[in-house]
Amino acid sequence: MTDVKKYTFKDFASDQEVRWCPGCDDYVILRAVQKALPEIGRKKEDVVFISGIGCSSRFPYYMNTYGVHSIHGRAAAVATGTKLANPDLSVWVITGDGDALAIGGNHTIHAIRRNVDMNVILFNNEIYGLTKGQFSPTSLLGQKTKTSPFGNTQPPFNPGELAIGAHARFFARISGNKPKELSAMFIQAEQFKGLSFIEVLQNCVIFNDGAFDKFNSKETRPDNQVYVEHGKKMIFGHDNNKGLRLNGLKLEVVTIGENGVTEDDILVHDAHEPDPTLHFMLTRMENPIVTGVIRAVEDMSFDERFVGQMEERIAAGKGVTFDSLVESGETYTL
Amino acid sequence: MTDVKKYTFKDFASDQEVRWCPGCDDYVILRAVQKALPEIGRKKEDVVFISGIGCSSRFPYYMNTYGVHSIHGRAAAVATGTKLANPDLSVWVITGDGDALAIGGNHTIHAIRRNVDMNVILFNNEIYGLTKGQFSPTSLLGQKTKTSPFGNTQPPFNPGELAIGAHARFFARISGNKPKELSAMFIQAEQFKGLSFIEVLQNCVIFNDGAFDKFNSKETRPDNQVYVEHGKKMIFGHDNNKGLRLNGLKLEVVTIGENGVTEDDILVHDAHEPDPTLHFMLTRMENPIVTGVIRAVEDMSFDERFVGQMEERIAAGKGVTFDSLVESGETYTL
Amino acid sequence: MSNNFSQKSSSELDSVVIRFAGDSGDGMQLTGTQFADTSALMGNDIATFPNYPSEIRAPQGSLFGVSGFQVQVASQDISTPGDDLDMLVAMNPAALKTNLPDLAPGKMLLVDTDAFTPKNLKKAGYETNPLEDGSLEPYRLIAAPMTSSTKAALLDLGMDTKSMDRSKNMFTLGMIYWIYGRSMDHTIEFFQKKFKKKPIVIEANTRALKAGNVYAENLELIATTYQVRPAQLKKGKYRIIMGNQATAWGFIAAAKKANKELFLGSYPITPASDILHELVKHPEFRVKSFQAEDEIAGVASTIGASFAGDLAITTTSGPGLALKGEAIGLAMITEMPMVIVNVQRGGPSTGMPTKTEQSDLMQAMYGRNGESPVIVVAAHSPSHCFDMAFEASKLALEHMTPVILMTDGYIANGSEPWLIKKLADLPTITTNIAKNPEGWTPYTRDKDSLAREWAYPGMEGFEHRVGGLEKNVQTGNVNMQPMNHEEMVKLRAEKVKRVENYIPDLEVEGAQEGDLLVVGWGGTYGALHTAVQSAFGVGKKVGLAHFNYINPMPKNTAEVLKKFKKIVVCELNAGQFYKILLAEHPGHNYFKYNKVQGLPFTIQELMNRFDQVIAAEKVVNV
Amino acid sequence: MSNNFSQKSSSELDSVVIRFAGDSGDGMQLTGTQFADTSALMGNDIATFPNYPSEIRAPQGSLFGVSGFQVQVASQDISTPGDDLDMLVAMNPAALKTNLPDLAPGKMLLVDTDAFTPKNLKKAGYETNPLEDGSLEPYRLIAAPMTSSTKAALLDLGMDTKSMDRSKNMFTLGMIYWIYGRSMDHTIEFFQKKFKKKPIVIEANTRALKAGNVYAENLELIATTYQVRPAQLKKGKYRIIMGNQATAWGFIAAAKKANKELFLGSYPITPASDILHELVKHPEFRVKSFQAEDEIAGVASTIGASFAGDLAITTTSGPGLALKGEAIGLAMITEMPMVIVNVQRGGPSTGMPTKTEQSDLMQAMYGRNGESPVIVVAAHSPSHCFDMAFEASKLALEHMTPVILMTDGYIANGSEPWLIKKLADLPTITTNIAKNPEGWTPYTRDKDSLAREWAYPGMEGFEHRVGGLEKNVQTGNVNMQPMNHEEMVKLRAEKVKRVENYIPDLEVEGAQEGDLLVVGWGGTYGALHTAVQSAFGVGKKVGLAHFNYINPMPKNTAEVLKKFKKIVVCELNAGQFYKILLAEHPGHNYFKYNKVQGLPFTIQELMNRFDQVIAAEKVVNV
Ligand SMILES: Cc1ncc(C[n+]2csc(CCOP(=O)(O)OP(=O)(O)O)c2C)c(N)n1
Ligand SMILES: Cc1ncc(C[n+]2csc(CCOP(=O)(O)OP(=O)(O)O)c2C)c(N)n1
Ligand code: SF4
Ligand code: SF4
Ligand SMILES: [Mg+2]
Ligand SMILES: [Mg+2]
Repeated sequence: MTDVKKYTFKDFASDQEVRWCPGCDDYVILRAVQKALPEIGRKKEDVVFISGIGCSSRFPYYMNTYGVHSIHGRAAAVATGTKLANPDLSVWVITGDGDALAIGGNHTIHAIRRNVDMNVILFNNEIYGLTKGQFSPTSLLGQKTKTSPFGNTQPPFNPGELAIGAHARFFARISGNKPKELSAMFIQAEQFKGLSFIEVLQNCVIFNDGAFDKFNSKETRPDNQVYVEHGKKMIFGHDNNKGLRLNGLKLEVVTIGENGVTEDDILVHDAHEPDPTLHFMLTRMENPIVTGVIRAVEDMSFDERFVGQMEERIAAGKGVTFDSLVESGETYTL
Repeated sequence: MTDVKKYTFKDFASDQEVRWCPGCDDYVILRAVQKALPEIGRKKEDVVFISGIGCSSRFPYYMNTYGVHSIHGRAAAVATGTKLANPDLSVWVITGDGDALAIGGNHTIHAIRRNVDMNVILFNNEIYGLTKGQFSPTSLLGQKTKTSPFGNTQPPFNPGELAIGAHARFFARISGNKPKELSAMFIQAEQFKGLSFIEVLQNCVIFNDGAFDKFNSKETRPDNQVYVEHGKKMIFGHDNNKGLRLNGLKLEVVTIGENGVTEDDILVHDAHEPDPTLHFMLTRMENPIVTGVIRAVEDMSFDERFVGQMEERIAAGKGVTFDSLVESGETYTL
Repeated sequence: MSNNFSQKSSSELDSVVIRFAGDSGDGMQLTGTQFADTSALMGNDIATFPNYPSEIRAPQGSLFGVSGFQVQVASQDISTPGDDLDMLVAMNPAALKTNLPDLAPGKMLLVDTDAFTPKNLKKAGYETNPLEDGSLEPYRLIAAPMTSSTKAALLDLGMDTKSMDRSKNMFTLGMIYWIYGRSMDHTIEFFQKKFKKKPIVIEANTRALKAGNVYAENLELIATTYQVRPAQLKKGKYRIIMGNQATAWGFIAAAKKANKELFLGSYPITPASDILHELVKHPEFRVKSFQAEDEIAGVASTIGASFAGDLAITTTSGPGLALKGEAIGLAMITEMPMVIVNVQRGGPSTGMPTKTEQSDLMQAMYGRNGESPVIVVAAHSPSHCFDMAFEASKLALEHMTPVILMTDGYIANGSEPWLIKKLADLPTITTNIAKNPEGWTPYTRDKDSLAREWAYPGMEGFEHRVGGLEKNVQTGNVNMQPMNHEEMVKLRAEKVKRVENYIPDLEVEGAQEGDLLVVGWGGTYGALHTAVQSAFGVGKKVGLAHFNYINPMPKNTAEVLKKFKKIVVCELNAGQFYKILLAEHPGHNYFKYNKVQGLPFTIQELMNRFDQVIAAEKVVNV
Repeated sequence: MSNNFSQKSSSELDSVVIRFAGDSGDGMQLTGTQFADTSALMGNDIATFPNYPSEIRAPQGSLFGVSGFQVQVASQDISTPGDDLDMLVAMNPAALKTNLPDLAPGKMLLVDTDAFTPKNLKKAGYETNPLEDGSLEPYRLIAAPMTSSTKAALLDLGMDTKSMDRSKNMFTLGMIYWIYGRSMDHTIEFFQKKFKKKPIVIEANTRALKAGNVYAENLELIATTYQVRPAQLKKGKYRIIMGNQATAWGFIAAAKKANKELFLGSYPITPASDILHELVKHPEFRVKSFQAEDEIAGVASTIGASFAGDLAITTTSGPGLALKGEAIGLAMITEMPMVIVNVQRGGPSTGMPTKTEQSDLMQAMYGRNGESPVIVVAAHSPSHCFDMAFEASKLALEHMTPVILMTDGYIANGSEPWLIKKLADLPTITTNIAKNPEGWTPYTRDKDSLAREWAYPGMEGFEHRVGGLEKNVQTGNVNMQPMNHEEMVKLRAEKVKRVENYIPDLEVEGAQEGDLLVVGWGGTYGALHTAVQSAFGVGKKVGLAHFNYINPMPKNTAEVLKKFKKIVVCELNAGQFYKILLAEHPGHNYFKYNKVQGLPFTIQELMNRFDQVIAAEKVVNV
């Protein structure tokens, strides 16, 4: 990682024409990734993007790195193999809410549990885009879609809660339409050792336009979204005077200067706290919704444990060869 | 459900010879289910046991009810179909830690999310029994098994945390060697509307004997396990003088009568609290481990929503027939 | 040919083939559908073929973003959307570039001149403007400024440009309606229904349609108008039906006839999703549509619903069928009645999701572990999907076994007139439901069909367990004895084999014996039928045996095969049914003809191949 | 025959077949293995066949809990554990009940009288005690109180009863060692190694063994002892190897030879788990064994590791292969080198997990959507698993394609002597790794093999993307053009087909032409070889063509087939390879012989079938 060229984002754009719908947030996220990569100090040939199937999963084709556009739902499992085979690589998983949470739900939670050192970007548009508009496991109860003409009867997952229930060490949620926030987030995720799980709230202009407007439009964002940062107070609002406070086991919104509330009452975000309870509560907040790195707790990664054990055995097995293996134990000569 | 015969547990035993290893907890759980069933007031023919593959999954063969011994990992999905097809049935899913959390992890979390009204009994022996002793997703880090001769490098799931992360409305954990507790638990689970997820700590005498001894043996249980009940204080200990207290966002063990602690300081268990935060914390306790019904929050079940919508449409579509369907919209006569 | 614009000649045609091509956003599917529907209402037979990209909204003007819709309207019975275009509609340079190779010189070409901007020309890779460089001279070019004319017509409605542009396809349609003497009434009615809540859209589209119509009438370039007389179709009430919709309705009908509720466990996948989209609309028929978390849960829930006593089905396409294989094995060994619909698409792997193919046949036959035969049937046209969905359900319920129904993207998305069926006129479905618990076991069988008696939860006295382990031939209890296993393997195979006693004989069209038997299955029927008819019509001894039943095959198969000197098996794959025939009916003089391009056969290429095979001296397989 | 107990006669045998049968807890697998190993050390050829129940520890004394281990030891080269038992060891009534049908009258029967208690007799379903009711008269019964004698021998060791009972199998073994003149040294050494940390267990087992030995010597019932002379095996260093272990080692060797690291992505399943169990032991060879959450993750991680440049493999059995189908399609279209091992078991569905079968062949060939050919090879004996694992790896890496290696429960769990191979003596494996980025694309191919050049992450200048959509034939970029698709489908098929240029010709054993060609594949080799040898030995014109390569088949296949008047395809399924042959090589006079009982062929039934086919006037398939 020493003599890495100075790249620009263009170095990471492949020669393939990008084929998303005009106005899709996917363009923003793609560009944010391409802008983040020159900052992470990895050689282009050491970076791998692995996706499943979905609109979002076309992503690897647009990156001038190594990449696999695999099959629906299996990206995390493919990526686990790539990382174990070569732990020196920077591995990125690109996936959608259907890909990662419907068909691929199991691989997602297992990758999180194992803490494979890779970055998983979940393009959550709360809909199946590529297949033209069926509800997904993050679609809202009652939502009308092509497969729920009378309203969805399946209550959704909350990706953050699910991830923390599966022992996520790093969980972040972020708007899909803020290029700079996104780039900064991707850099943080890459720098985190272990699995970084990033839920991007990605607007699908065709099948679920405005899904996040209630907290992510120009008008709603200030008062309905709090962007948390480690070590900083959880303050938000048009006038920067709202904040989150702990009241027993509940998080509540208070206004600084009202009812005797001062800035001191506002929680300071500790993304590094090993106990996930508060992070779990933050992922569950609905108004304001919480974005930013909610949890980032370093732990040994799976590949580290795996390779560590291998290195130990290699050390213990010095001098062992294939020939010594087949001659070990009981042999006899005729 | 009116004229249900008075059954005894024998009515629920099939004519098939039980084939588990002598000493396996599975026998205890089987008997506990057979003893619970006469109490639930359901006709034998309305009860269905559905399992995957594993030692535990042989269970349905031993029940004189309807049953499906399906394929590995798919029991929850099969059962979802059965319940939607006939919501009047009492549906039970029998599964193991491999079956439900390795290959079947996705169906498990989706069934929980949807809140299908059925009872899922997870036989968690922290090992693959039927295939002779490989580690499972609940095996401990470092555990030596047939596939981890140098120690398991995959940190385990905690089924309770995972279930709550997937929005479990009912989660219970219970010892596999306490027949009466088990029977009582199964009755509660059946009476709960929605998906009841019960993790049974099931000792496998052959491949993982003593896995739960540190909190579930005669000696350890009193001080290392707290059995919680809704509305009761979380008190435990040999001398019934220990209890759980909330300290900020942490649960701590205190001794009544020491350091000024009185019984009033001890938390009263509220399994019905919709906010899952405390339940989440309880599932995470390691010493004492928490058993009992940790969470039981009523919500509409998926089948209820599903059938409700269907009934609405039936009402709205009065008089609609196949013939009117095919003649609806654009037709023309030649 | 007179150039006088008010004195145009009109000529009569047997059929017309038009392809509408434009940007994904240009509404070509809708335009084509309107032309087809109007023609059907005027008594023509019709057949359609949508061909669209896998991108949702590909960037405007791009080559890969071109969406096409081909329709044939005819005064006789037709079975395909036609080989040779009479008219190509190209809404922009990209559409022209990708579709012109399919237009023969002398044929009509309709373009929107407004779309031939330098930017669009560049996106399509044109160095010079084909409207100006003479390259379109071989065609009967009708170049009209459709976008601007539409705008002019809508100017006073106060709409924004984007909204006005959306009506330009109706301007185009108006022109075509004039050229082919179609009435605008149906389409105007359609606007009125569809945009009930947006009167301005009704007005805009109606105006555009009429403006295009008038424009064409006045245009001196259009020298001739054409008429296609009504076809001599069977009298009765018709509707236009798409294959996937027909499939969905076939199941609804079957459930009613069997007195069962319908359960669908499915996961969306192109091109099968529309069956799910149709069935979710019909809870009023107690259709229980469950969108599962994946294909495995789709089929597993279907097994669960079948066990509970529903007519249970699952729908998918190739990659999804691969995932369902293990569970189909469970359904097979537990002898659970259910239907698995596989709407084939281009493979392998993700392949070409929006293109058609027939390459999942082997997978349907053998994509499971162990000896695991199931019934495999195939539908051969959009409306035949109805019949085969019904038949698949009937076979599943009457023979207590999973049935795989194969359709494909071509017939699933294609449409044709359907003589509406009444429930009362459909065959009965007789489920074999257990009645007497005395001595009953889950493996009590019908002597003839070997179907086991069905009992399900809620039925008192029939409590039983089924599962994936081998079972005792009498009791159904788990059993690992060697001879019992062999007996069960044979019994399960025999049960499927005996279905041949319950299905119709194979029919031969055209020559009943002679030089060449053309063999096909599934969605190629239209093309094979037309090609064989043509060859037979000119005196060739060519017959067609099209298989709706693949496993088991009809009982008279051997008899049919031996009546011809040569057999050519035509498939949109590399020769899968061909292999099955070689293994099941060895000893004939088989040839094969395969096309794996994501496209249906053309009549012409089939006829060429027939001649080639007839002329071949010995077996030369291509 | 003298009854004088010190003056027993000794006779020489060519081979001896013994079956050890007892409760799952009786240690029969260990006992049998010791007898086999000792015999191998004494120079015999050996072949073993464990046959155990699917329950972990079935209730003591139950019929379904009986575990068996059959071994043949011989003074010549043998290939099967034998048809006919010379001795049956029955440790309890259940073992007697289930195994006696396989023992011919006059043969030796060894039983533990202590186990014939009323309770055990009842569990086995005996109404009267067979030791007393005369029913065992036809056999040469040796009834010994093994449990109590063992206890007596260990009394002063201070062990509890349960622990003492655990040594009774060694008492039995001691007796058998005496009868067959085997040395006890090897087994005593084995105790010393295995129980290094438990001296009391060493002592107990050693005493029991010796006590049994002495008991037999003194027993007047044993009239004759037997000798089996060393076989004339090739000189060299041997070890006993089990099939699954050989498979694992074959991969380790291949990785070394290819200069690659070995990655295994797998999920446990009987009877394939032992490959995983073996490979997890060897991280010291940089073997990366990843136990995934399911079979799909197993194969998906394998694809990921292959993409990263490892020799990547995944291991499973039938139901797991079904789950892997979709992903194998991805590996196929992306032309990723990897090996999928399928250790077949009884199907369909969960079927008979601990029994052997060959019924996944069609699934291996066709269990994926679309046109998706991969290389399919099969191993034919325990030690041959080593060779074919190596060969499968070589083919995968040199031809850049997934390879499916078929073995089965019979050879996977069976064992035989293996002439140890040195790494240096194994064939080279030449990976085709990209060198020059200039103009390179992921679909740059070798002219002859059509294998694409491999480049993987970390290699500068070769950054590229692969995926499951159809791809341009030159660049590998996504492409949906009709002709490109057809070209790619043909190219992928041709690449696999051309493997025939790189594999050995089919060899024929026995008659090189004549009346009957016996055809087999996979684990039936031992039985087919022995049966054909016997038939050929008595002058019948019978040859054997055993296929290690199924797709593609060896180049000379057609030539071999046409040299015989009749062909009989023998398989442990309902006729899968038979169907493939009919389709790939039509026009021969094929017969088939199938057994689907979860058991291997016996020599005798094969020979009967050969005669029957030779005598048959016309094609009559059974
Ligand atoms: C095995 C399989 N099943 C189903 C599909 C069809 N399919 C492709 S993408 C997709 C869902 C896409 O939704 P999501 O993952 O949310 O991605 P998005 O398109 O919204 O970015 C589905 C159902 C498939 N390609 N393969
Ligand atoms: C598709 C498939 N994969 C793998 C297996 C093998 N298998 C059977 S049960 C099992 C795991 C059993 O573990 P668990 O679910 O914990 O049940 P237990 O035996 O411990 O009760 C495995 C891997 C199988 N039968 N089917
Ligand atoms: S369908 Fe939605 S998610 Fe897909 S490319 Fe279009 S806007 Fe984006
Ligand atoms: S292996 Fe373990 S879990 Fe399975 S039956 Fe035996 S003791 Fe029970
Ligand atoms: Mg999505
Ligand atoms: Mg377990």
